[in-house]
Amino acid sequence: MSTAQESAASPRLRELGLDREDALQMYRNMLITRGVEERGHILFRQGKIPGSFYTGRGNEAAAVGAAFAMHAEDWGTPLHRDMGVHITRGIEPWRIFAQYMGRADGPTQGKDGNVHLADARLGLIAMVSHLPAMLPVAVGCALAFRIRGEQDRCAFAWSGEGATARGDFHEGVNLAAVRNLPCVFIIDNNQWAYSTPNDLSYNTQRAAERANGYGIPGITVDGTDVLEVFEAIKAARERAVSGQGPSVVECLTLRMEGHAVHDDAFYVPKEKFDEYAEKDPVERFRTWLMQNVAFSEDEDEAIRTSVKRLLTEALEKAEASPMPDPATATEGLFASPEELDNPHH
Amino acid sequence: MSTAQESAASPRLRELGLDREDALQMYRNMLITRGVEERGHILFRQGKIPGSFYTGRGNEAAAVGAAFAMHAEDWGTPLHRDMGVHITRGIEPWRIFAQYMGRADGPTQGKDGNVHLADARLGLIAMVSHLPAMLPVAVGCALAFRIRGEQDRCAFAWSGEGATARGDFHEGVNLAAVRNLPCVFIIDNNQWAYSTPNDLSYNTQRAAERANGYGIPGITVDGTDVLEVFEAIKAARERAVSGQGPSVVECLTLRMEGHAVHDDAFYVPKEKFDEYAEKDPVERFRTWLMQNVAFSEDEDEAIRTSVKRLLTEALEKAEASPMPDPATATEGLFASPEELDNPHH
Amino acid sequence: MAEKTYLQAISDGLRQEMERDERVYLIGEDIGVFGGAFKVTQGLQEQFGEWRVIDSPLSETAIVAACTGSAIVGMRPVAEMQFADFVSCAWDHLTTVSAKQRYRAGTAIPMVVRLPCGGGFSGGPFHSQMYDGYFAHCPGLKLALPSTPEDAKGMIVEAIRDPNPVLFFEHKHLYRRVKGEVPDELYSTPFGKARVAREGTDVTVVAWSAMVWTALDAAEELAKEGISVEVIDLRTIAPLDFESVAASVARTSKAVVLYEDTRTLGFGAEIAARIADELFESLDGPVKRIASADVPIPFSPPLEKAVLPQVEDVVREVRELANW
Amino acid sequence: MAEKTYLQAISDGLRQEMERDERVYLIGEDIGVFGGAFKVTQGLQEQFGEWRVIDSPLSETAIVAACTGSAIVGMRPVAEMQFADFVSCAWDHLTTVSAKQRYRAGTAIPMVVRLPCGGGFSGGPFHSQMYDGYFAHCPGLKLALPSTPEDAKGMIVEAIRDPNPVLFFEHKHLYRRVKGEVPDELYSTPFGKARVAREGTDVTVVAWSAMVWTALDAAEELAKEGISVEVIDLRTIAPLDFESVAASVARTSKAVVLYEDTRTLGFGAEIAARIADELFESLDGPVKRIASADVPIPFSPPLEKAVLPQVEDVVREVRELANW
Ligand SMILES: Cc1ncc(C[n+]2csc(CCOP(=O)(O)OP(=O)(O)O)c2C)c(N)n1
Ligand SMILES: Cc1ncc(C[n+]2csc(CCOP(=O)(O)OP(=O)(O)O)c2C)c(N)n1
Ligand SMILES: [Mg+2]
Ligand SMILES: [Mg+2]
Repeated sequence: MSTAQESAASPRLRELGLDREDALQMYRNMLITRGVEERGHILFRQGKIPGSFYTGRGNEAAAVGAAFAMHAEDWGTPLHRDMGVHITRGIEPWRIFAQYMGRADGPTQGKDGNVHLADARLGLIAMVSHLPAMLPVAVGCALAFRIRGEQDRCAFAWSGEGATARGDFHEGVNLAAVRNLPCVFIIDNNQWAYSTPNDLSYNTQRAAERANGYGIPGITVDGTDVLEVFEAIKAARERAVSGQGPSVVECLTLRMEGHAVHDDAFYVPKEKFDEYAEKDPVERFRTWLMQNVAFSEDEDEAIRTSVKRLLTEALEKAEASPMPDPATATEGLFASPEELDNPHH
Repeated sequence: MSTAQESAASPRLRELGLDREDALQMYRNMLITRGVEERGHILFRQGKIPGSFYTGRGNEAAAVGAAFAMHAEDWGTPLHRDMGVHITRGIEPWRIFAQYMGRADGPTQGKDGNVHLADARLGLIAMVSHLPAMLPVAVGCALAFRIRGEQDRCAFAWSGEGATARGDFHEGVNLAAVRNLPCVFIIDNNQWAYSTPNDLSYNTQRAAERANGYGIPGITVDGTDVLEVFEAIKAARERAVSGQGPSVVECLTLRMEGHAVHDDAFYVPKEKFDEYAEKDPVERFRTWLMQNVAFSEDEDEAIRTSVKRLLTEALEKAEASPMPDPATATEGLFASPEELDNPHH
Repeated sequence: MAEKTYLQAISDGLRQEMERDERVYLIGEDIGVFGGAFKVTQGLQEQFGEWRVIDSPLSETAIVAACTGSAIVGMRPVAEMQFADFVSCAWDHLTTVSAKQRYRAGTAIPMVVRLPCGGGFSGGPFHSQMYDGYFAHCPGLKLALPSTPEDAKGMIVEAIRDPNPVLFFEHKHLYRRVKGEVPDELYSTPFGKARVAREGTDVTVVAWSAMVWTALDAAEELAKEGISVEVIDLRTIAPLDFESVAASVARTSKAVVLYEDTRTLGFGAEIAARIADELFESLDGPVKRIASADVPIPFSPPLEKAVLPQVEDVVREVRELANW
Repeated sequence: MAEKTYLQAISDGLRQEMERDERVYLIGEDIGVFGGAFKVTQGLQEQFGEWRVIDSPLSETAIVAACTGSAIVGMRPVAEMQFADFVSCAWDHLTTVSAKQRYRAGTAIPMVVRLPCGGGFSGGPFHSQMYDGYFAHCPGLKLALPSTPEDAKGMIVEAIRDPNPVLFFEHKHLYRRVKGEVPDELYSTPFGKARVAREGTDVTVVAWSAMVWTALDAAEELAKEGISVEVIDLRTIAPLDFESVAASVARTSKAVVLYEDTRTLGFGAEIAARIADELFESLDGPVKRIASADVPIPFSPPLEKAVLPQVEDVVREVRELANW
């Protein structure tokens, strides 16, 4: 990368504290995220994925942008549209494929499926189905940081806009607010909760206005713009770790597919899809990179090729992973004391 | 009552759609409310009340004022500080004493104690301990009114300010808001939740600001002023039944005793008590009546005497009620079909 | 009479009862426009409008509490949990308010919560639970768990008409797999009466919901070996028709309780304990239980199969007991 | 060694373990300034500060979920529910997240939820429940229910050190009524080992928590009639020391399970079912259960007494079984 390119990157990126390398990394993570889910879809159609299958198509920028603003020691609880968070934190894609297919080498060793996974070594906690049950768990992480007086550590909790209607959201955000905990609440607002439109989920103009009930800031950003997301989450993190308390950041996107594979999203107006197809997060960022940091077609091709290779190899490796031994079905219910002897414990 | 007195009543009362008789009725209900709880206290000290004992001292105006704004066909879910609601809706005090003492003639026939009671014929639903579990139940009443297209029927839900931190509050208010249901949410803000001060319960200036998260109005009134409460709740009801949706009314008071008999409220600053002793709801309204509707000492004396007699007779009647037959302990778990053949079903 | 799926039978029951009684309404997530995650309520919003088939926010407590409140003021609510597993989010309300209100305060609460339950299709730990054991422990609730289309229709209607909170467990595995003759007209099937799903003389197998089919398949196998199995389908576990269980065990002297819920304190534990007490003198062998292993239901097929009771498990256990 | 109440023993255990391990913190409603509704945590906020003894909002789910999260990042949280009954508001979190996380995702969650439980003092339907049966059905949770001050201290410490979610049931009726010698030093009492609370030869009574005392009182009565009762105190019901139960029943041939929870599917159902299966050949009489009636716990004393198991109920049932 030439210094000419470097400096071409500067104005916006420098303002964000990012360099060109970072921006390309974001782009790459978005590509991997989309690629993992696209391959997952193919695997599902091939009958290789048991149960159902969900993706976060359209949410790549929101997930990657937010995760990019996390620090290494931070913790987070991403949900089912947030594959980009796992990717950005560094999970190996082959383990995701293994998880999808219920293989022994998936992070849950076949015990759970889909994106109900996480690598705790990367500071992520595996989601449960019940929404948004993991949000107050993230608040618990923040509480631990506060009790221990850790000054530069923050917890990140994700919730869909629909799930903000649940009691768990309320109790978690309220506790964080009254205790001023270092926490960032990210609302993935993809405008539908399964088939439920926003006006049946909340009664404010913006989902972020939920924050008003807790006396904390709530802002809304364009979730298809990875840099805008990054900027907002970074600011929210700074706020949180400087002792000013939690806040809500709503990332507005559109769920570009059905709720899951069996759903054709007939209830979403076609024009909506058209509108958001124009704003495809990956395409959008690619264009931005070309216009702003002299990103070339060749560079793009190189990244895409490397991502493709990564995923192809990941798939091969995952398919080589065996199905779990039935004997393990009844193992692992309880932890043993030694398990607590790890870095974070 | 002379016509001179009548017209003396006019300005403020007429504005509220009340006449002098109504005002005296409110006053009487506040006296009965306080009297019931004071006698209860004595009964407790006499060892006649099993378990624990709670009162709503300081909340008489808030409870009576709100209940006075309810229409006959309305439904409500008052809580443990809201004895005034039961009194205003017309429960016979002797049945409350019977309940306190676990007698067979209490509304729950000894199955439950304290103010965990209600007479459904008066449009009230008996509270459970879990707070504020009854709030979304009231929303269910409002939903029924809406489904049936009943145009002038409203549901009233009460919650302490502390209990607004619970998920049930959030889910209930949110559902009412998105469906624009005829519902009024009353927050009894008595500044403590057991020993927990307001800044550990919510993070806004006023508890009523919780409403902001649901896109509905939230106002705060002086809960020691029965007319101010009445006015606010009446307006909220009108709003609700005219299809403009639910709203929150916060009644600011002070819990003038401990959380329950065993609690001396050492954690409440003495000055707070002094400040609110000055604003005692009963005294305040008595003074107001004297200054505004020519309420005389004689009239006051007459009312007080009649209330005293009512309560003395009530106590006698309650004490004459037998303890429940142990055989009834295992009865009444399930309803029979005939029970549904009553007016509201 | 026509052949219907279990799913269609429930759907028909709901529709016909809604036509008969305008107090009946449905509420749940995605049950209106979408027709429900399993399409049980498909077409009902079109027929009855958006105030009788209500798409709710993602709020299980509000959904169920709204049922309680509206039932008290005269409606006949039927809630759908998108999966039975999510009823945990309304656990407090159901056990604290709905279940106890009649006993405490004398208030009847005629409401139904529909619970698409059960495993066997890689739903994983949160889309596979039965959830019957948890609620069967709570006094004040009725639990209906039909195994056939005919019962499914009659029991959903009975559930709606019952003046108490009823949890209606619809087994997802039966929805489209089980078909049977279902009367066209509206009818209701009384609670608390078990059904002899197959007559037999050597061993009694007590089951309900999808496990009735597992028991029947096992009985078929065992018949080939000359072992005659009686299969009792409880249909409701609260109320429980223990008389029918007792009558059968008194004849066979041997009992197996088969249930899909986890072994420890699944409802089969209660039945086994009652048999052990009340039929002690009749028993010619230990009371056996076959159930899911005491772990969450895993996702991956070989693991899930190892956890859920299989036909071969029943064959093995019954054979062993028959030879006791 | 000094004589302590059950309550004091728990309080001491908490304090000493907090002194030893700074990762331990407490969270709950009114546990700090007020010292807890029962004063178990009195003085602890003064000693450890407001970030290790945290007064939470009225939010059971947030309290328990905060424990889960903080445990994952290295803390050793101990939550207090003001009454066990209110854990219903955290039911979903405990059973959905805390209990299943290790199995699903391999994440250890060392946390404790303290549950002041049980009836007998007119607490009414919402301040009297045991709540052990509901949770014993959920794989992934440990349930400790000490009956003596010595166990109460050792087991609260063990609960904190256990790398799993532990529900610690403190019987309110024992708090101030039961006194006993309690070692001054810090110690922990291992889970999963039952205790013979009284030796006997004719009938085994299996109990835990406050019912151990009811059983002992009954045994005393029965001894006068020449009936020798062995009382087993399970101490933890998950893990369950069934070996000790089996060993005793193998000797006495007769078993009664005594529990305060409601009869249907209280944990006694599981024990009775296991005895009926695994000890079938040893039994000389039916397995009997004595438990609360299947209703909410009523408020009024005569009603409450009729519902909760009384010493005379145990005497009557054991006598009948002894004469079987
Ligand atoms: C408590 C709970 N109830 C129901 C469901 C079933 N469900 C899964 S995703 C979903 C919609 C969630 O909407 P939203 O929060 O907006 O997230 P999105 O899927 O749109 O990203 C529902 C209802 C669930 N997972 N959890
Ligand atoms: C879910 C739940 N948790 C705990 C309690 C115990 N409790 C009873 S009253 C109370 C404080 C309630 O405070 P608030 O809502 O402000 O009402 P107030 O008593 O002050 O009127 C608590 C914690 C309860 N009743 N319900
Ligand atoms: Mg959404
Ligand atoms: Mg308060």
